[in-house]
Amino acid sequence: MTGYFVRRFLLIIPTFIGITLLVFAITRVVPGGPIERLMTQIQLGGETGALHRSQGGGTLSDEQLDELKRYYGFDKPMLSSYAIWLKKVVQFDLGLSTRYQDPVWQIIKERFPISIFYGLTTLILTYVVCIPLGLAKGMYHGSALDSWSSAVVFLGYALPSYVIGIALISLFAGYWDIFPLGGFISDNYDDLSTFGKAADIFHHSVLPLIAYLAGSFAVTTLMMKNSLMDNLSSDYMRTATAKGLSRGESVRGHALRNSLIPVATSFGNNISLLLGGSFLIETIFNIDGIGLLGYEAIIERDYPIVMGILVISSLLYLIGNILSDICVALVDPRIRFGGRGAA
Amino acid sequence: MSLFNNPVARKRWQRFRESRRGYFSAWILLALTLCSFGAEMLANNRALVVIHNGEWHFPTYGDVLSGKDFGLDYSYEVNYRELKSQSAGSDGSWVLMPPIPFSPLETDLIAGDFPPHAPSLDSRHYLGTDTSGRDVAARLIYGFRTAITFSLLLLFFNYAVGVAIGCMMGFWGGAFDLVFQRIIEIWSNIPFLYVIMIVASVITPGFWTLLFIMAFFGWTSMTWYMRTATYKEVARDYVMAARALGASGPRIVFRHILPNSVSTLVTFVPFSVASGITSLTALDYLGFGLPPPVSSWGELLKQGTENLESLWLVGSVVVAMTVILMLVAYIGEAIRDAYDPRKFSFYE
Amino acid sequence: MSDLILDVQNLQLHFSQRRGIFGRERAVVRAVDNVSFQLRAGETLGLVGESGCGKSSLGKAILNLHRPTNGRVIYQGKDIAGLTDRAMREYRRSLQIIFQDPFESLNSRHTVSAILEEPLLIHGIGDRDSRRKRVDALLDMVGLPSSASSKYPHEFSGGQRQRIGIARAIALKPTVLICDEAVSALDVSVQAQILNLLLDIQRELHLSMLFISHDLGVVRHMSDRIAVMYLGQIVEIGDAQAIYQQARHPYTQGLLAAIPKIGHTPEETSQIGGDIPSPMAPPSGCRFHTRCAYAQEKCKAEVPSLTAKDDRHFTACHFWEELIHSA
Amino acid sequence: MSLLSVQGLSVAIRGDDGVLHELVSAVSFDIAAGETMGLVGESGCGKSLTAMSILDLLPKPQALRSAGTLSFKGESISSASPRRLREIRGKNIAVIFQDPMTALNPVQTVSQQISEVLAIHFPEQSKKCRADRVLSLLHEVGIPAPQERLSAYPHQLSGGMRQRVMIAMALACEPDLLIADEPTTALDVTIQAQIVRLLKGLQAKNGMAMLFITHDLALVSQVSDKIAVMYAGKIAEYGSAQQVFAKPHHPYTQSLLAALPGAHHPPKSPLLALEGQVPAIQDMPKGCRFVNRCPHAADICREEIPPQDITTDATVVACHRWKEIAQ
Amino acid sequence: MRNLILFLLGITLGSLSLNTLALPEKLPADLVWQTNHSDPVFADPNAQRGGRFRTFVSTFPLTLRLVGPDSNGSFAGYMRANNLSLVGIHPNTLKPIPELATEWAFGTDGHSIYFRLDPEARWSDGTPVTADDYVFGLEFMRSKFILAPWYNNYFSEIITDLVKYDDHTIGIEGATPKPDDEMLFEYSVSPVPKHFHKLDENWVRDYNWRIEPNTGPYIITEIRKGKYVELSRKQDWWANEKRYFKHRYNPDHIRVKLIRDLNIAYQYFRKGELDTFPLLMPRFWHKKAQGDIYEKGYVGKIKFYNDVPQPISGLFLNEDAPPLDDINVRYAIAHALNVDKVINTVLHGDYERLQTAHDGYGDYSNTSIRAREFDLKKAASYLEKAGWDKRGNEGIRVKDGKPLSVRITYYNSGHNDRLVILAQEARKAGIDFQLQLLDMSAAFKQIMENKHQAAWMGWAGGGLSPRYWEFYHSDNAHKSQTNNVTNTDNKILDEKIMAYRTATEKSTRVTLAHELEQMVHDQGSFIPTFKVPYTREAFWRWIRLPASYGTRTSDALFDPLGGSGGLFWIDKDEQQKTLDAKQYGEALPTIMIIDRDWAVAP
Repeated sequence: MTGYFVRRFLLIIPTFIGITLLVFAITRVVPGGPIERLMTQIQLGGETGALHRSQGGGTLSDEQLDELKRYYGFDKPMLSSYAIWLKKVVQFDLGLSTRYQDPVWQIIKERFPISIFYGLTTLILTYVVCIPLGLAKGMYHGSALDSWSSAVVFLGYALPSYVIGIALISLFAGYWDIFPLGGFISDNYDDLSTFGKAADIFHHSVLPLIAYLAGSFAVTTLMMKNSLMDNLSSDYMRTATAKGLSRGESVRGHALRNSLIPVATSFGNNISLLLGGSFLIETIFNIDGIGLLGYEAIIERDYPIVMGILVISSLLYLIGNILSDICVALVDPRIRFGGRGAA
Repeated sequence: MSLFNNPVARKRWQRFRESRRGYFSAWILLALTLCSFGAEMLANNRALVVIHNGEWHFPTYGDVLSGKDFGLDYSYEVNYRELKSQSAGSDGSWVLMPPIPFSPLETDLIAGDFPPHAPSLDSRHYLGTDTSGRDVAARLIYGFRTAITFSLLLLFFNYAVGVAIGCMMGFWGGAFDLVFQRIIEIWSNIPFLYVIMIVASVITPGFWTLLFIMAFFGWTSMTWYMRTATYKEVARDYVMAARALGASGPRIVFRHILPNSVSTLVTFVPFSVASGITSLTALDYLGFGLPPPVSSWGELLKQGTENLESLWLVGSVVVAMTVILMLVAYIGEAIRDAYDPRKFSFYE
Repeated sequence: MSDLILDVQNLQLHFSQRRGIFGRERAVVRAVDNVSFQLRAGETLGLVGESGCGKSSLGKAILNLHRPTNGRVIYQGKDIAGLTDRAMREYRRSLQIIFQDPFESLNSRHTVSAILEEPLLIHGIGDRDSRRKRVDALLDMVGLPSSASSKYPHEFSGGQRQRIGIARAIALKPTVLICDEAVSALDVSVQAQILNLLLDIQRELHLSMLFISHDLGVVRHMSDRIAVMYLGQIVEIGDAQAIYQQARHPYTQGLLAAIPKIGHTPEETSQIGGDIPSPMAPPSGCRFHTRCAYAQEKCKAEVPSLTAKDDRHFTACHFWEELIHSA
Repeated sequence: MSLLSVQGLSVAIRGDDGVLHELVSAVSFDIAAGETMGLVGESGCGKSLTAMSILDLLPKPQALRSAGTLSFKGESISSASPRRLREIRGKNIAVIFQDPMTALNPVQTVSQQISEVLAIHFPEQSKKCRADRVLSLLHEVGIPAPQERLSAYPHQLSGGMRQRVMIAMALACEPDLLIADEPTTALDVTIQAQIVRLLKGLQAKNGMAMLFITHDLALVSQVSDKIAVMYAGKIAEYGSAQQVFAKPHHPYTQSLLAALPGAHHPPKSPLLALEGQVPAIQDMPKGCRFVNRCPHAADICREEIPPQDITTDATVVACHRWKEIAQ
Repeated sequence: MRNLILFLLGITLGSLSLNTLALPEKLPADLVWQTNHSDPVFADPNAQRGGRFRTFVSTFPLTLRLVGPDSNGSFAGYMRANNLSLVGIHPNTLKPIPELATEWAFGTDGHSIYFRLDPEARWSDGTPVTADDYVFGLEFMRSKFILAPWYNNYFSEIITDLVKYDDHTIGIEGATPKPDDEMLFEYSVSPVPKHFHKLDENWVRDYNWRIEPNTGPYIITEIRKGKYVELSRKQDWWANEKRYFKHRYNPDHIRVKLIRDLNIAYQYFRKGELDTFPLLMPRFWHKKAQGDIYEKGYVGKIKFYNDVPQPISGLFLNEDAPPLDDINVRYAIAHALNVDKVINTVLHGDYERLQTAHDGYGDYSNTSIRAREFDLKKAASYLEKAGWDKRGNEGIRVKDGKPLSVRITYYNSGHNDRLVILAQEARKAGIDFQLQLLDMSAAFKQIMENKHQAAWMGWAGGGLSPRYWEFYHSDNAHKSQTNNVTNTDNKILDEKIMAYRTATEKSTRVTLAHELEQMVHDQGSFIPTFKVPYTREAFWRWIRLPASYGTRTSDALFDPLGGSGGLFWIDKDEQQKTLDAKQYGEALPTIMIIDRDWAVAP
């Protein structure tokens, strides 16, 4: 089993290089890098006039442009720049943001707590809600509970989360003033008691969490339900009944764990959502998370950050896949001990 | 064709029809799609029929008729609504407008009010207008046509490439399989929206370019599926039997493996359609989608969220999206049931 | 020896297998290990053994559906390993196979006529009309009405489906028919129908048959000669009569004893204990020694070869002669 | 007094069209304490449904017991409360199934699964006590090195071992009746012999009764005191095993025996095959269900359901013409 | 939303020869020192100090540096305005007023100025501001380490020399003679605290988040990255009692909160978590800014007309891209552009038609020119003249089988509705507008490389007089990376531009500017569209404005900083009153102000 994981980890390397190289290449072909951004900032006007001390459009000499290109690392051919970048990454150096001038890693790290908070809470809530709901739906297939929850879950699935987010904030924060308009904590957070802090975070996170969760319920709930239904009609459930177990006991004791196997398979993939975050939701709720950082980095052509986030997200994704396998192995002894027993 | 006219397929169709919710949803969606393809007759500023001085005109799909053709004093396209109101009293002239007498691109600005105009029966903007004074209902219909066409074409490309490559991987295996496995792994790990955003921020994607970009990154999931399915089919006895008869590789693939594995792809169709629609809408919402003035739901959604006080904007597009996506979800559920009848049974 | 159709020499078929998602360490399954036998014109060779003994793999290796790892298959004097694609197609035309599962082996998306026409199409036999006639003739031969041709396999019962499988196999007028557990999935009453049909066809077409089954009763009924396989190897081969009446190998003896017979109580003496070892790690020496009541030290160390007193009854056991005498 | 008495049992299954079909129709039999009753028939004849309906182990919304009374030790279990039924299950009547791979929970260890039965029915027992009992049960069913197998998962065991675990689980509470539903069908013939011997041995030791379901005529003849031959959901013939096999009265039983290849048929001779097939559930004949395949069918057979006649040798035969056929 | 406030930019001088004369070594004795202590005060003496002013930005600053990469974000205005200049401009009279310099004098050569520095001026850390800080300022601006090539250019090519005569006297030399007011405006160097900076290759990085000592009224006291920046009033600010600074910069604290979405920001404002909100956009003014809080008078609305240079916004036609090389087509497009319809519909009649490229430059603006009006007949006749006399199937004109199609590149998705209407109307003239929305960087790159046909854009306005060379001189045509995006290449125009550039007399320049504006109009490659000659805002009742509300050059009324800003104050009593009233739902008198004092008559 260790050998297998070592191999899996080694396989991450070519995939990782492939992904990063491809995106790196794309960022290189894309016109409009940080230099163009500098120029637009200086020259483009807005709607209204003002008495500025400005001199308007200047042009830069070729040497000056070259200087800027060198500063931003655009002076070398694509592959050698990629090699330099990769070498730095291997040394845990993701470079400097072309906007913030700060190390990319530090910028990303600063956003970790919020992203992880939402990612983790979403993840936990998804499982905490979906597994029991899926169980109930599976056991009482065709009941009113089943059809109504299906409708609700589908509705959440159908509506894009940002639409839900906007609706929520307009109603509950703007119109009724029940929840704050966004942000992660209040400005006076530091003055609050521990309980107050927790309540504050909770207060701020209710709406974004609903927006995050609405879409993710459907998949997991239905997966759980279908998986349970498969297991309910299985032979070993008949065995359990033949032993004298009641229906509830046999579901709890036997079907549940077997039904969790496909859900466990999806767990690893969800790990990468931990830091994913939706920049749309983050924009709406003013959450300073990784999703938003990535989005802004693209718009603002901050390629070191684009690449930095890609590094982290693709690693998480790849590791998530392995984690999935581990999870499955934990719940399914057939896989855990697959290599040993005699057939 | 044997793909559809065989007992297995008939049985599935039977089961599909039995889940009423999905079956009706399918009919409704089909009807909506067909209607949207004839959208010019539902929502248009061109009249369906004009009788002018005894001459009949059917301007819907024809050439532009200028004002001069109807004795008016301008040479640009005649305004049929005005023509209708002018000819109301006179005899010999008659104009029949579509139910929604506005083109999706046409800005109809009502004097004394600024767009977005609220829904009103008098102005015949049944769902109001958007911030440029374009009819929301018309844009919804045309936007739906764009979205559904887009996602169906996307589906076609994704499936075509996915099936071809997946099938080759499964059938040939070996190095080809290994190489493509890596490629797919890389492809599917690339944050797809990310790349679209990078690319789309540079070129304004038209319908086809956007389709191409999306298909470029979208084929992988089908490939994975087809590969597994082909592997499974290759090992089955009937393929073995065909090989024992001396059947060639292509014959096995096209006569045996494809018909048996492709049919299950149908179960993925609704979800692909839904994801096509939602991703196009999201891209449009973000401004990385189709260029204006193309009617799109995403653009309408954007307007709606920016003008929440004009509730008809966000309301109509959200309701439309919900309805369509729910229909698709129900169809998906029904197809799933038809292909993989999960008999609900338990022991007690 | 002009009537020698098929000569299988030291055939080996090994699969490298990965077990489970963690079992990436490759395990070699020695499905067929050094098997040699001959098949003559019109003769039926029965191949018996328990599951996993490699009897089906052997059949598929002969057809080159699995490429043999080692050894040779010589068909009418030609080694099939060296055949061109074209010649391989001709070869496959002469050898046909009937599979165990009549549900699995027919493409459920093709009509019966399409299934029966396919071999003719592949080999470019006849025009549209003659093919259609041939299909009707085949259906008639296997006892199905010609109205069956427009139906799908789904609409038939297991026995009827197996008839379709047989019709397909004989469509090309092969010389050798491999029946891979052809009746194992059928109920007794239907099994009898199919066995009768196979016998009829063999007689009519003068076919050689390799009859693979785990059911000793059926094999006995069908075969002229019988080979008994255990863990990828033939442990005993000889005339059917001889094998049934005087089995020499302890495994064959145990196998025969284990078959329930109406009116008999199970024989206690020849009971084989224990489980079949994994073909991935077959026991050393004689592969049966782990379960053999008469095993000795030599059996663990040395691989017994097939030996015979005469030219007809071979046994792969170090002590078969002693065992017969002591019995 | 009989241990289990089944009177007029019918089981209905909901088809794809939602209509209930009576797959098992008016089946009656008795099992006395310590006795083995064999239920034999071809696949789909309803023998498993019959067995499963005894403990109401039918898949719930699809299958249901539509008629009949069941009494166990004089107590009606067809009208027992669910609670009472759960007490009987596993404790008084235990079941072993055809495929031990799927019948065992793949994610629980052997000891967990066996001790669960004990925990259900003897909640007062200590853990230690249960663990000891599990170990001795494994020993009893002949699992080598039982201590090591306690923590094994089903997939780590061979088919024979899994079935032994199944048996250990069934025997845990020393039931009065064991229902064995095709317990050896998934097993090789040598292993089948081992399991059959084990069951017989255990039965002799514990004095329990057994309902043994199989499609293998020979096997059932070896294990049973009494047998019932089922055809298309009805019992065709029911009597002592010896009598039924020695002198079958029902034409179906007769043709089954005749269709069996084996020593009593010369090799390669045509078998006496029953033509046709079992009628589909939706077009069951009005009268005798065997009528379309019966060589002795007469008009009355098509019109009237045959009565259950008792022959001189105390066999129950459901045939209008058994007397004529006997002559 | 806050406009991007632009500061010094460089220009290359092209063919202009540099004056090689240096500043004299000793301060010339014959200088005529000037100052200004007599213009009217524009702050309100009733202003109260104190309170926290809460406002927002949509992007968090990427740096606190004043120069170098990314120092131009939406927060940069706060940073810049917090540093005084040598000389300010009186927001109403537009005359120079002292800031860091108390007096100034002009050299006889016509391109040098001398400044006497205010000895009271202090950096925020208490260090006096001396001539050395100016010398360093020039060195700093010329340094490669600051990675600001435009500044490098400007401070080497435009500002040619800076001499320290004593601790509080400096002289600055510019490249070319200019009118006095423009010299004061353009030949200005800001001091840079020498004691704070260490210039080396890591400067950009090292100083990214360091709070540089400044000379203005506020200093940053708290930064919560991604949340807010808080500025606090220096209680003993050295300029507190100066004539033009008194009673200004009243809030003790300014909290600039990051709110990325404008609609969400408005929700914050509605809840009273922001004090003011810009309502420039018609949909905010007319549709959003309605309801209880306005009717009950808790929140006031003000529309304040100002008089400032307008951004050059409109449609730039690339003369190098056919069919736009034909002047008739350009004229036709101008006549087919129904700008008025856009103004009267989607813009709610709020915006005004921009008549020339240089509206709002006072005397320099040529007010006699009217932009070409929407006139289909004229458009048709021009098009027929150009040979586009047939109409195709879709009603689009065709010539040689090609439709008359013009691709319009733009980057602001908020302008979709405007362009859609323009395209719709232009179809009537038989012109097909293909709208190409690109993201800002990509659009800019396309335009800079002259790959566009027509560009829908706005250039930042600014300065005291119009600029023509960058936009219309042939030196900049047919080249990438220039502002001549229309690729105007007209010899007569070239000559006139050079004459304008070298003229020093204001009257000459004004005359030339008027002529140039006419020629630009005749060239027809720039179609002016909109201008917004006012600012509009909403504010909670407790925010008080002076009686005049703002100044002639107020581009925002609630700008807490800057030359014309910092006039408002927070009224504590009013705040309590308003909040109480709000709690009990009592109505207060509504506030709806429309001030046209500075409106330029159309």
